[in-house]
Amino acid sequence: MLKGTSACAGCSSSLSLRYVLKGAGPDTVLVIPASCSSVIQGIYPNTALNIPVYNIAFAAAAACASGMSNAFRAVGKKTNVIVYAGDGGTLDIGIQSMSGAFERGTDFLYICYDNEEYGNTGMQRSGSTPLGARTTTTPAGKTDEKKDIDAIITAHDPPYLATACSAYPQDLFKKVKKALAIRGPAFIHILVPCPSGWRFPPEKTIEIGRLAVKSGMWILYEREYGRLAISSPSKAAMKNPIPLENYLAPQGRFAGISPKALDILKQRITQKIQRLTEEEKGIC
Amino acid sequence: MLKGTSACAGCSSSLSLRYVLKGAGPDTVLVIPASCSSVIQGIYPNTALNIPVYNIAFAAAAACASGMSNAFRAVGKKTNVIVYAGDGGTLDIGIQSMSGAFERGTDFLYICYDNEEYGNTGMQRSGSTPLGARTTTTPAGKTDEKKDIDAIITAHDPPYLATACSAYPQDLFKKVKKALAIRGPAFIHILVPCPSGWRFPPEKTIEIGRLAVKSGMWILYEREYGRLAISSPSKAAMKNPIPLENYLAPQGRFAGISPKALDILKQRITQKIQRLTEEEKGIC
Amino acid sequence: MLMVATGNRAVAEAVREAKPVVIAAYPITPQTGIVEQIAEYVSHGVLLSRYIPVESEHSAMAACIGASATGARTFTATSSQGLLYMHEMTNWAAGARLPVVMANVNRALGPGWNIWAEHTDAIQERDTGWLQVYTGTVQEAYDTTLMAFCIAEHNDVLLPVMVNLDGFLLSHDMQPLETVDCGDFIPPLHLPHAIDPQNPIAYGPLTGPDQYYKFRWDIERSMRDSVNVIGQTQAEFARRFGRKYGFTDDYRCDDADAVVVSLGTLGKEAEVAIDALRSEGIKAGSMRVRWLRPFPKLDLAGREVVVIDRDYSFGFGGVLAHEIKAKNHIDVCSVIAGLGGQEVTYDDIAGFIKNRRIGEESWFGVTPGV
Amino acid sequence: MLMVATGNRAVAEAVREAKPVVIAAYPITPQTGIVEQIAEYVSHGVLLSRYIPVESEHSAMAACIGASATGARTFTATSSQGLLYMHEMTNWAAGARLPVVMANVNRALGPGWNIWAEHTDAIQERDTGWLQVYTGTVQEAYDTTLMAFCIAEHNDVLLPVMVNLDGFLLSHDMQPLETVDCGDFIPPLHLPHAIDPQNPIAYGPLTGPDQYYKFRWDIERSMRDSVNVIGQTQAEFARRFGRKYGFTDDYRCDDADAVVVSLGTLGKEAEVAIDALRSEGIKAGSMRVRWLRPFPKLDLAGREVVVIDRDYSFGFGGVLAHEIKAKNHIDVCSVIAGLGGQEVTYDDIAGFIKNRRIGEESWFGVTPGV
Amino acid sequence: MSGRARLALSKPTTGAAGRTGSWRVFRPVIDTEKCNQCGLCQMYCPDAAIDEELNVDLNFCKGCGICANECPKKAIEMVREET
Amino acid sequence: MSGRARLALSKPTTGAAGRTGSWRVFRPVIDTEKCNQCGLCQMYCPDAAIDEELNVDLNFCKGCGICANECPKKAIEMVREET
Amino acid sequence: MFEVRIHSRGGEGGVTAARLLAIAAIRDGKYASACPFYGAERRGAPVVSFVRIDDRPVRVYSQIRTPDLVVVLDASLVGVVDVLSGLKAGGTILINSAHTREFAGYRTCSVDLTGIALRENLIMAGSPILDTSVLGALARIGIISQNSAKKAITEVFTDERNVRAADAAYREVVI
Amino acid sequence: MFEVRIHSRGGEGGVTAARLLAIAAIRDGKYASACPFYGAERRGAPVVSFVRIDDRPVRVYSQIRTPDLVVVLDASLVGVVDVLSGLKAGGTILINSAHTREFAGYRTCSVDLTGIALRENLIMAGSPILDTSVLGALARIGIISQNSAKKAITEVFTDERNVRAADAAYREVVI
Ligand SMILES: Cc1ncc(C[n+]2csc(CCOP(=O)(O)OP(=O)(O)O)c2C)c(N)n1
Ligand SMILES: Cc1ncc(C[n+]2csc(CCOP(=O)(O)OP(=O)(O)O)c2C)c(N)n1
Ligand code: SF4
Ligand code: SF4
Ligand code: SF4
Ligand code: SF4
Ligand code: SF4
Ligand code: SF4
Ligand SMILES: [Mg+2]
Ligand SMILES: [Mg+2]
Repeated sequence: MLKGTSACAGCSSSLSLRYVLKGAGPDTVLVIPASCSSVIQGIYPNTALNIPVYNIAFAAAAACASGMSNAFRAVGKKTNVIVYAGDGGTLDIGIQSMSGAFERGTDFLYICYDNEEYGNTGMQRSGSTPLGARTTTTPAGKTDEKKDIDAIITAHDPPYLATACSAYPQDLFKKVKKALAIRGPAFIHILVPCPSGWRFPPEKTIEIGRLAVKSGMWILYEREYGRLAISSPSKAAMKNPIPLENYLAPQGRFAGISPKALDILKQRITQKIQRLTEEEKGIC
Repeated sequence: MLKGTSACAGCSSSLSLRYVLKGAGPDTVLVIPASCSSVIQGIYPNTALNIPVYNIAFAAAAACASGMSNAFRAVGKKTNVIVYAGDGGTLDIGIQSMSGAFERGTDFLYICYDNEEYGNTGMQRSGSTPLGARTTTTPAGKTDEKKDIDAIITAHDPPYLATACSAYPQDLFKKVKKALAIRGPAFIHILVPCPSGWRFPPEKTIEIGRLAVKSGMWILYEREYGRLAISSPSKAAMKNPIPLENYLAPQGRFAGISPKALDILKQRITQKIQRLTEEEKGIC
Repeated sequence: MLMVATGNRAVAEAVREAKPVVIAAYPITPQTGIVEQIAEYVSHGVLLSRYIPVESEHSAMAACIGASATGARTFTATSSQGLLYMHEMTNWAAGARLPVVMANVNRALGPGWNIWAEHTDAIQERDTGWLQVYTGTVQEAYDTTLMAFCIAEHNDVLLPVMVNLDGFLLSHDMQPLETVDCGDFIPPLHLPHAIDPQNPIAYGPLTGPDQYYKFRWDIERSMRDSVNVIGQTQAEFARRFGRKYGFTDDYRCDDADAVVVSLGTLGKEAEVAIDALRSEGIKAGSMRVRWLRPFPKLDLAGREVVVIDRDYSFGFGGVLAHEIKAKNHIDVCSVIAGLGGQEVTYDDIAGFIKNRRIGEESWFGVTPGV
Repeated sequence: MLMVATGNRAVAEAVREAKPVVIAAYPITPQTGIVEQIAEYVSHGVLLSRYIPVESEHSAMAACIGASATGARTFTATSSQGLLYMHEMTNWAAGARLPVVMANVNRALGPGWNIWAEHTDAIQERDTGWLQVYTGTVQEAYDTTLMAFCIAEHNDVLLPVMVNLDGFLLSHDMQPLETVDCGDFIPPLHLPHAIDPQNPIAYGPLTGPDQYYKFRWDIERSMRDSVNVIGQTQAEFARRFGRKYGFTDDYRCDDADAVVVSLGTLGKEAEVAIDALRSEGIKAGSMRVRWLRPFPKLDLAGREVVVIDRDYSFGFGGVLAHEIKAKNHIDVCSVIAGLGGQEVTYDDIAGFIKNRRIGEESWFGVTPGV
Repeated sequence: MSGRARLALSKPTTGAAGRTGSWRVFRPVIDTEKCNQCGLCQMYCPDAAIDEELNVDLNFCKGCGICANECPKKAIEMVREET
Repeated sequence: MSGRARLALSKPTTGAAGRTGSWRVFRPVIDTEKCNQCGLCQMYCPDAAIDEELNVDLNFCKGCGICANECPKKAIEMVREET
Repeated sequence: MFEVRIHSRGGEGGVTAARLLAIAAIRDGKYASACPFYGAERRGAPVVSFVRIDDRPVRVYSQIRTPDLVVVLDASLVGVVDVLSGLKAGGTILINSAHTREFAGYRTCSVDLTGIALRENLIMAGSPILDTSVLGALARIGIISQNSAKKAITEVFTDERNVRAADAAYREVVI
Repeated sequence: MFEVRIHSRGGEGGVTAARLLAIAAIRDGKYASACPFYGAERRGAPVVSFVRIDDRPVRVYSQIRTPDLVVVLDASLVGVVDVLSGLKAGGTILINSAHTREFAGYRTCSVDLTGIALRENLIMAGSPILDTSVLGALARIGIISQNSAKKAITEVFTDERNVRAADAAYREVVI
C-alpha cells in the first residue's frame, strides 16, 4: 500500500489492509465492495494499492470473487482472490453472496474488516454494531445484539476461519498467509477500531484494539479444518479478562450505555470464553 | 387448507402446510415467496388456503414479514405472521432478508419447508440439496454439502428453533403452536420429501420421511431459549440409527451415489448425532 | 416555522409531519441524512413510527410492502445503487397497488463509483408504475413529500410515489424552509385491499394469461386518474399553505421563442440563464418538469425546444428529450449534461440555448470522435 | 445437424458451441431449460466451462462480471424477476465494459405471479448499456446467440449483449434447428482491460464529476460503433452459414401502405396476418425489430404504422411505439397486446392493422372506462 | 374489498385447482372390515381428501396411495380407475 | 491497456489522495535519544508514513499520533504544526 | 397446414409426444413445430400440446383452435376438458383407451397405450409412459411414416422398449 | 448577490459554518443558500463550502467561481489549495490565523479561531471546532448582524461556549 490515502487519520482498516497486502504477496487480486475501502484506495486516476483491485457493488463481492476465482482456476492460474469487505458488506447486504460462495467451496479468501458500522456512509448501525453502541441510526444505542458472523461462517464448515485485530498486525499477517495456503474458502474476520465512528481520539486506535482483546470482547483464534486454536494474545486475556468498562469507557459510542445492555455484553463475553475454551479442549 | 390444490400427488409440503395452518389458528397471515407453495395455493381467482396469504418475491419473504409484523404490532394487533418458504427461498436467495429479520428480533415465525431442491422450477440444486443427490442442475450428483441452515439460524440466537418432518405431523403441529406462543423470531425447519423431485413413488412419501429420521439423516429437535431438546422420534433413532442406505435406496436422486459421497454423508450423521447428544447433556 | 435546512432534512421533516406507521430504509450517500434524521426523530419519540433498520434496499422495499399491505402508511428513501438493488421490489410495490412513498436522492451509477447527481437511477424506474416527481428546491422537496402521501394514498391512485431530489445539489444544499402544520391535509390511509386477518384472501397469486393484463390496465387507468388527483392536491396545498405547484414549473415561457426543458435543480439554475438571456434580448423560457410519471402535457407548441438530460439511455438517447419528442410530435435540441455531477452553470445553460440545433444531440464537454 | 429443439435448447446448443470459460446462472421459469441443458453438457464433459450454481441472479451477474474481468468468456441466462433482481449488476456489467452474453426469456412481472411471455422485463433494461436483440424463431435464437458473442466481444463494442426470447412461446416451442460447426466464427476474446495479476490497476474506483461523464460517453460511442459490428457480423454469418439477419426482419414491407412493427414471436405471427390481409387485397407488411439497442434506423417513411407493444411504461405508453415516434418523427397506432401471455393470434393482428387509428393507443381486450 | 379489482386477489374455494380427483389413476378403497379406525390415513393424506369419518372425497383424492401405504391394517387397496 | 480508456482505471500513485501530510495538526517528532529502535511506531502507523529507518514522511503523515501513543519509550512527541 | 392437439396429464408425456411427432414429420421432409401450452400445473394436471405440420416453415405461435386431429393420451380427461373443442368436421380423434370409443361426426381411433406401457413396464414415478407408443398409432393413422416414427423415437430414447411399444400401438390401434 | 467561499478540512466545521452563516443571513431578513461541495473525502481532507446571500431566493446550484468573500478556516490550506481563486478584485479574505496576514489586492482579516477554540475547550475528536466562532468574525466584517449571528448559533447549539467563542472572535478579528 502506498502512502497518501484518503483514510481518516488513525484508521485501523488501512493498517489492516497494509498487512493483508503484505501477507498476500504479488499474485493477488483484491475484490472490494462499497465501503470505506472503496474510498481509501484513492480517486481516479490514482490508487494507493499496488495490486489489481476490482471494485464491485455492495452486495456482490463474494459472487464476483467466485467468478474470478473460477476463471483463474479454469486457465490454471493460482492467483489469490481476496475479498476485502466491511461488516456491512459481509453480515448485512453481502451475506447472501458470501454464504453461497462458501457453500460452493469457492477457492478464495474472504476478509471482513469489522468497524462495527457503516463507516463509508457516516457511521450508521450495521448488523455487526454491538448492543448499546450509538450510531447515527441508533442515536440511543443499538437495541439488537451483534450478529455472530463467525458462527454463521463456521456453520458453512470452511477449511479455514480466523479472527484478527488491527492491533495485532503480525498475527493478522500470519493468518493471511495461512489462509492463502489452504485450498477452498477461507475467512478472516478483523476487528478494526474506527476513531471517527467509535468516537475516540485517533492516537488510541491500537490501544482500543488491545482493550477489545484484553477484555474478551474480541477473541483471537483460528479454526483450521474444524480444529480450534486460540491465538496467543487471547490465551492470556481469556483467563483473566480486564473489566469490559476499560474497553467501553474511552469510546464515545458507548457513552451512557444502559446497565442492562452492559450486563448482556458481559454475559456474552463469559459465554463466549467458556464456549471457545471448551471447544479448544474438546477437540485437542 | 381446502381440497383441490395443484400440488403433485403425494406432496408432503402440502401435508405440512395443512398442519402449519392447523397449528397457527385463525388470526394468522402467511407470507409466501416464490416456491411450490405459490402454485399449490391455487390460481387466481381461487385459493385453497383459508387465511390471508401474501405472495412476495423470492428473496423478500422475511423482510416483507418484518414490515407486516411491525405494522400489526404498531397498532396493537397480535396477528401471527408466518413465512412459509422453501429451502431455496431460505438458504439461498432468501438468506439475506432472513438473517436481517432474525438479527432485528422480528416477532414472527419463519418456516422453511425443505424439499432439498428448487421444486417449483423443476428440481434444480439448492444450497440444501444433500451431497451426492442428482438434480437437473447436478445430473451427476451434487458435489457440495448441504448448507447447515439450522446452525446458521442458531448463530442468530432466536428464542425458538425446531426441526420437523412431514412424516410426523403431530410433532410439527405442536412445534408450530409453541413457536407462535413465543415473542420474537422463531424458526421451524421441516423436511418434506418430494416424490417428484426425489424420484420415489408418491405413496412412499411418509415412509421416506420416517427413514430420514430413523437413519439420523434428519434429526428432530427444538431449541428453546438456547436449551436443546431432542424430539421423541429422534431420541430412539439417534441411539440406534438404521443404515443410511435404507433411506437413500428408494430415492432415484441418490442412484449411483459415489462411495465417497456416501461415506461423507455417514460421517456427518455420526458427527451430528454426537454434537446434539453432547449439547443436550451439556446444558440439562 | 422558517428554518434553514438541507433537502434531506426537508424530506425528513415532511415525513415527521406525515407520520408513517412504518419506515424501513437503508443508508446510502447522499440520502443518508434522511435516514439519520428519521432515526433521530424516532429515537427521541418525536415521531412514533416504527423504524426498521433493514439490511438492504431490496428488504427496505419489501418491508414497506409488507407493512403497507396491512394498510399502514409507509416511507423509505434511497439513491442510485440502492434504487437499482430494490428494482424487483419497486415493480412489486406498484403491482401490489401499495401507496409507498419513497424519496430518491438522484445519484450516478457505478462503476466507477460516483456519488454525485444524475437522474439515470430514477429514470430507469420510469416504467414500473411509480409516480415520479422531481424537485428543484428544499421547500419544494418538503412540500412535494407531503403531497406525495396524499396522492399515493388517494383511492383513485393507490400507486407508489417517488420524490426525487438531486444528490448533494439539493440533498445537501441548505436553504430557507418554511415548515407547516399539516393538520388534516393528508387524510388517514384507507387501503381498500388492506390485509384483514379475518378475511382470507390470497394476494398476488398466479394469474393466468387471460386475467393478468386486466390488472396491468388498472395500473395504467389509475395513472391516468392520478392526473386529476395531482392537480387537486396541488390546488388544495396552495389553498392551505399558499405555495403553488404544477406539473411543470414554467419560468418566463409565455412569450418565449426558445424553451429549455429539464428536471431538478438544473431547472432552477436555468432560470438564472433565462434572466441573462432576456437581458440580452433573447426571448427564452425554462420549463422544469416536475411530474415525469404520469407524463404531463407540455405546452411547447411553436417554440424551439432545448432538452437537457441528466440521464441517458445508451444506444438510444436522452430520455426526457425523446419522451418529449414522442409525446409532443416535435423535434428538439438534445443536450446531455450533468452526468455524474458534472458541473453545469447558468452560463452553460445559456450557451445550450443560444447554440441550439434542433434535431441534434450533444454531450456537454464531449467532442465526438475524440 | 438438423434437429428439433426448443428455443431454450437452441440457446444452450449455441453456448456449447461458443464455449464460455465460466457460466453462472440461476433457474427461473421459463428459462430453466437453458440452465439445465448447460448443466448437463458440463457434467458430461461435452462443454468444458465452469458452471457456477450461484444462489441468486444478482450473484449470477456478479460472478459473470468477476470472470469476465479476467478476460474469460462468460454466459448467463435469466427471465423476469431474475432480470429485475440483477438490475444493479446489469448496469455494472455495462459500466465495467464486460462482454457478458445473456439470454433473457421474456416473462411478465409479478404480482400476481405470471410466468408467461411479456417484454417488460427486458424493456426495463433498455437504458443500461446492454445491446438488446429479440428473436422470433428457434433457429434465430441459436444463430443470434452465436453472433452475440462476436458482437459483445468485438473491440469496438465491449458491451454486454442480451438475447431475448419469448417465454414459452419461443423458449418451449419445438422447431427445426440446424446447428453449425462454428469454427473460428467467434474469435478468441482479447479483453484489452482484462485483469493481469502482474499489473496493478484499480478497476472502477471513485470517479469525480469531471471524469465520470467521459466514460459514459464512451459507452454511447461504442453503442454507435456497434451498429457496424452488428452489420458485419450478420453479413459474415450469412456468408458462412447461409442465413441472413438484419436489424429488423421485414416481411412484404416494400410496397406496404401499412406496416405492423413488433418484437419477438408476435412478429412471426404477424407474417401470417400479412398474408391473409394481402389475400384480401390489403397492402400490409410486418417489420419485426430485432435489435432494440442500439436502436435501429427503421424505414417507415410514407407508411401507416401500427406498433404492437408487449410491454408498457405506466403513465406514459407502449415503449416501442414511443421510441419509434421519437426516432422517426411519425405518429403511430399503438396497440398494447400480449401482456402476461395474453393470446394474440394472426387474426387479432390482422384486426389491429385493419382497424388502426393513427395517433391512438388501445389495449387489446380492454374497453377503457370499464 | 368492494369496488374494482386493483390486483389479483383470490378467494378460498374448494377445488382451487379444479376437480383434482380426475388426476387419479388408482383409487383408494377402504375395507371397513379390516379398518380399526386409527385415523392414520386421514392424518397423512396430503390433500385432506379423507375426513374424520374416513370417507374419501373422490372429487379431490389424487390417488397418491399414501393412505394405503400407511394403513397399519392394510385396509386400503388402490384400485385402477376405469377409463 | 493501450488505446482509449473505456472505464475508470487507476494506477498506483504515491499520494493518491494528495499530500495528506497537510491534514496534520500535530507532527510526530522522534527523540532519537530515547528511541530503542523497537520498530513499533513503524509497525503501527496506518499510513505507512514511517520507514524502516524510522524517518517520518511528513508529506503523508496525517498526525494521528498512534506512533507517539504506542512508543514504549515515549520517544515520540506530537508537536503542534505552525500555521 | 395439419394441426394436432394432444391432451394429456402432466407427467404422462404429452409434451414429449408432441416433440416426437414434430421430429418424425421433419424426418418425413416436412416442416413442423410443437408447442406445449404451459400452465404452472404440477404432475397430474391436464395439459395440452400442439403440433403443426406444414410444407413451409411454421410461423404461428398462438394456440390451435381448430385442429385436424385430437390425441387424448388420458381418457379420463374426456368430460373434464372439452377434447373435441374446435375439432374440424370430419376430423380425427385418437384416444388411449382399452375399449373402442365413438365420437359422433368424427373418425375415432382408439388404442390401449396404458396397457402397452404396463406390458412393456414403461413406468416413471408411478405413471405409465405413453409418449413413444403413441407415435406408432399416429403412423398407422397416416400422419407420419412408420419409419420416421421409429427414427424420432431412437433419436431421443435409447431404450428399445419404446420402439417395441410404438410397434405394438401401430398394430393394435383400432381405426 | 453576495457570494462566500469557505475553505476548511473535513471535521473542522466548514459545512456548519456555511449553514450558520445562511441562517444568520435569513434572520437578517435576506435570502440565502449554503452548499458544501462534497468529495468523498474523509476527516482531514480539504473541503470547500459556499454561501450565497441575496435579496431574492437563490436559484444557483453550481459552484461559486468569483466569490466576494473567502473564509479560510485552516491556514495550512493556503499553499495546498488556491484559496484566492476567482476572488473578486477588492474582495475580502478572512483567515483563521494567530498572526495577521496579507494578501495583496484584497482586504485581509485574520483571527485566531483555533486559539479561541482551545481556550474555550471546543474540541471534537481531536480537532478544534471553528464553525461557531467564525460567525462572530463574519458579523464584525459586516456580512451579517451580530444579533443574527448569535441567533443562528443558539438555534443550532445549546452549548454557551459557542456564543462566547463567537463574541471573542467578534472582538479579536484583525481587519
Ligand atoms: C446497494 C447499495 N446500498 C447502499 C450503498 C451505500 N453504501 C456504500 S458503503 C456503505 C457502508 C459500508 O459499510 P461496511 O461494509 O461496514 O464498510 P465500511 O464503510 O464500514 O468500511 C453503504 C451503506 C451502496 N453503495 N450500495
Ligand atoms: C428472483 C427470482 N429468481 C428466480 C425465480 C424462480 N423461482 C421461483 S420458485 C424457485 C425455486 C423455489 O425453490 P424453493 O424455495 O426451494 O421452494 P420449492 O419450489 O422447492 O417449494 C425459483 C428458482 C423467481 N421467482 N425469482
Ligand atoms: S470511517 Fe473509520 S474505517 Fe472508515 S476510513 Fe475513517 S477511520 Fe477508517
Ligand atoms: S415438486 Fe415436490 S414439493 Fe413441489 S408440489 Fe410437487 S411434490 Fe410438492
Ligand atoms: S390416495 Fe392419497 S390423496 Fe387419495 S385419499 Fe389416499 S392419501 Fe389422500
Ligand atoms: S389407516 Fe387403515 S386402519 Fe387406520 S383408519 Fe385408515 S383405513 Fe382404518
Ligand atoms: S502520527 Fe500517525 S500517520 Fe504520522 S507517523 Fe505517527 S502513526 Fe504515522
Ligand atoms: S516505537 Fe518508539 S522506541 Fe520504538 S522505534 Fe519507534 S520511536 Fe523508537
Ligand atoms: Mg463497517
Ligand atoms: Mg425447495
